[in-house]
Amino acid sequence: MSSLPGLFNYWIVIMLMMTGFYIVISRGNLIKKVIGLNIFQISVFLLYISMGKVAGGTAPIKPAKSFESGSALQTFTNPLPSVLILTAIVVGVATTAMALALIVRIHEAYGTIEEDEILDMDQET
Amino acid sequence: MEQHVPVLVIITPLIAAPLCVLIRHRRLVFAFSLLVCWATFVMTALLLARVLETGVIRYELGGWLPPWGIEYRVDALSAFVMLFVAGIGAVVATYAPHSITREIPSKRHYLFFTQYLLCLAGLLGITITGDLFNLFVFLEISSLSSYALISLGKSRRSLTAAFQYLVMGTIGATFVLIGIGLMYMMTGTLNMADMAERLTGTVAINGQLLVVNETRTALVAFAFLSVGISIKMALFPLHLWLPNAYTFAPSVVTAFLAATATKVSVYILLRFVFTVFGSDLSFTKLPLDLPLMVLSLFGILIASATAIFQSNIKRMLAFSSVAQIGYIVLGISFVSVTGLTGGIVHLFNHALIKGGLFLAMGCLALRLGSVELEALRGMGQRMPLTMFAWLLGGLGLIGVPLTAGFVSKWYFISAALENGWWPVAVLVLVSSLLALVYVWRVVEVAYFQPPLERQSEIREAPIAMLIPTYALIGASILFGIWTPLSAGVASHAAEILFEGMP
Amino acid sequence: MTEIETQVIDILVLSLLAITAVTIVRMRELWSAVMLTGLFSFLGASWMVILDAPDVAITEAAVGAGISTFLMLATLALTNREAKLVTKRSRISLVVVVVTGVILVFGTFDMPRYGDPNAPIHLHVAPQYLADEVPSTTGHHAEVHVPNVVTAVLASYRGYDTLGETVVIFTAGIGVLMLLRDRNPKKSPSKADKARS
Amino acid sequence: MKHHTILRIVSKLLIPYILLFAFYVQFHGDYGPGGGFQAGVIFASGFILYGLVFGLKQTRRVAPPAVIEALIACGVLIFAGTGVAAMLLGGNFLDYGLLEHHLLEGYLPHGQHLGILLVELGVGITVAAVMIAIFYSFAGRELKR
Repeated sequence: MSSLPGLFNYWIVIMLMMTGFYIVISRGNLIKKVIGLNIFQISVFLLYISMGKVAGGTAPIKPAKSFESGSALQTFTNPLPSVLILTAIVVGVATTAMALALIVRIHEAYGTIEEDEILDMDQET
Repeated sequence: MEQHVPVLVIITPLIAAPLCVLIRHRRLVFAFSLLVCWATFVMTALLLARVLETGVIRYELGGWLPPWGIEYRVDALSAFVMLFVAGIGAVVATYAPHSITREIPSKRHYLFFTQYLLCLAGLLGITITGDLFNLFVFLEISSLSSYALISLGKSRRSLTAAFQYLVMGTIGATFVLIGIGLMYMMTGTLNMADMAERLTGTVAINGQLLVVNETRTALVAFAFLSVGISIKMALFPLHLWLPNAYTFAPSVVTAFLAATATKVSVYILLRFVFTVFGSDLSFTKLPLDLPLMVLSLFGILIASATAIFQSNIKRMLAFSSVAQIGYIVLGISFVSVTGLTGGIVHLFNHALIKGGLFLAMGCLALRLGSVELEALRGMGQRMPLTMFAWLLGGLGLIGVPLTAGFVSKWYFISAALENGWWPVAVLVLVSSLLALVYVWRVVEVAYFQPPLERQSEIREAPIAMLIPTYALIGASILFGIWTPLSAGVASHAAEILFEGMP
Repeated sequence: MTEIETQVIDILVLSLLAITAVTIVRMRELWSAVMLTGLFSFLGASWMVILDAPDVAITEAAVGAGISTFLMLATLALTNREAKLVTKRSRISLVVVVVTGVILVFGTFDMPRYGDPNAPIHLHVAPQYLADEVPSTTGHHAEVHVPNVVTAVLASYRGYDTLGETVVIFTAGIGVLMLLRDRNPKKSPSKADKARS
Repeated sequence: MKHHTILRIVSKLLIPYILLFAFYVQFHGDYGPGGGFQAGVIFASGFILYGLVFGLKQTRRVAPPAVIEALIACGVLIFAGTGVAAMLLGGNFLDYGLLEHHLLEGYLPHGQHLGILLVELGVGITVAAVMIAIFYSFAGRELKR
């Protein structure tokens, strides 16, 4: 079990993910839910990025010379998780923007952004 | 150009969407979108014909070989799903103008068609791709556009419905993202075929040699993917977003999403369970069939029973949709070719039936301004063509012989009896009775009660809306009688899925 | 940096992240909660720098600490600044979250260890990206010749995903315009809301 | 914030550099961290700063919403168009290797480099335009209240 410290990072990241998830499902304020989604997603991004790390590696930007010599002596961090997460970040902010636009409209229509108050108003009508 | 058809199917609506923003003019945008939708449909038909003839078609995007690049991979199942998604997309687009003129401010019509095309492109993109992360990206395209489309509903509750769906959908998508990440971590690849291969191989973790699909990480990945997709496809009890979304969205949007979006999510589940993980792992090593069966049976019975007590007919049909998803999943859980054929053919049949029913609801909403049961009184006389279409669709939901619904139920009951599970067969019959009850409530009000005073001026819906409605309802009757294209292709697809990677 | 130093920084940043996240859970004042979310994102971005992913770090900082925070503050300005304390569902939520978390932790035990150069993801697919030797349909090994491998993968090898990403942004942009650009049609609660749930 | 002279002068000085930096990030993505998305965000933030200091009306005059809306679409079209161009030249969709040409010899790159340049430009334009459009939408909401 000497290798368990190698998992410590993942555990913290999981705890972060679950904190975000908890905010989403337990809080009734719509903005709070969006905050929760953001934290949940950022933590998933951290999971991806931390799996791409290579001990002793550097960012995958090659010095111009390496093209001529054709040798790859340096160890590089895996570029693929970075690429995936770049895309996922964009998807995340797109979702946030949509969610916030909806919240603005909900507030205009209901005068509140608390889930339970909105539910009550829907029951009344 | 013929070798490019797989990518053209996706990029035609994808490029058309920004063009709609540039065109802006309401009528031109409509004409253009219509052309694009039908062209897409023709291309999917070509694809299906070619797949049935020659087998799997691949297309490497950017010219990079998989697993380094992204590949498109079309087999019988994906071509079949794409065919009906694009077909319904085209029919609903044809139907749209009258309905949205009534329900959506005209300044937003071109934006509506932009989102509609994006949603179509997203759904088709999910179905055709052979790459897991690409699937996630297109899932998000279709999701974001459906949130926007739902929020266009007339009532303010469409906004909260869209928000609720957004939160649930994003949780689902994030679960899928976690699942994909863990799978990638264990295999180093994102290509489905490559991953399926590497899952059965071994991997050296921390000095130990492990079989990948026996690792705890792979199992957890499988669990997260299943839960994430179950939210997206509204599998009971994760269906809570669906009734509001379908009830308060504009009629056109409800018809399109009800017929296609959840079906494509089921397709994703099939891809993961059968193609990536393999039926052996999913059902032999993991008892996935049992929870799926229990959840689907509960879903069918509870959702059907709830549907009976709804006074809003769109909501009633929405609960019926949750029940139908249950049937489809039940088909999968039989773990037999017959059951899976039933599941796949019901994807198709239910898409036609429910699409047609919601289009008929759109006709009613156009003339009545309401979709309450009460408002439907006497509509059997006032709007005979619309109500007759509704009646035929309703019969399909019950599963009366000579309708497409009967074909699906036939497969479910045969599969249940094949496995010797006669109680399941009985439950399927009982649930049909529940469907009979909720369909009958509408029929009774529409045909056997006199029209309300204030509705004496109501006329039949315009012919431009009735034709698309009857196209879908007619198709659902046609495929109740003539089944080579539906059940034939479905059983072919089911056999391929059980063989593993094509 | 030596191994030990890196580990210390790792633990430091991770603890800060955890503290920030837990603080946000308890916070009712939305303005500060939004600010802390920005901080969370910024701390995440710093950890990404340590993890040798500068591209992602820049983007996360720009998006999380920049755009998202800005948008949320704009929304707060248009709505409320204080959240109600709702506790009725917190127990069920806690159970769901703990179960999910435990399942995930269970999944970590067969994971390759952090930083392990022999993890599957470093041995399959990625090496060809780094060596600029990705096979193409034309048979020969086409070369992209771009020093930043992340850019090469993003824009060329997986360029189609990036097209999808652009379309996602496009979709959200059109969606926001649809929701907020024009004056609303009156969404009356009285007329269309007769439906009971 | 419209009446703070110092703020106005500082922003006036700052904004050109922000926009310039956006261009640097846009076209230098091949060599260092950065690319279309980041550049688009930076470019938009320059504009948003302008909007915050000089007011929405003034900003709308500089970048009319209709133009921004068209640009949102144009970015996607540039990206997809690059892919279609490769297809017309006989390759697969987005196969930049085929983008050979004889224009501006020595200035405009070829093949993969040209493809990456074009698609990053498409991403940058759409991202910047969407961010500005979102800013207009939210800020415009405030005005109407």
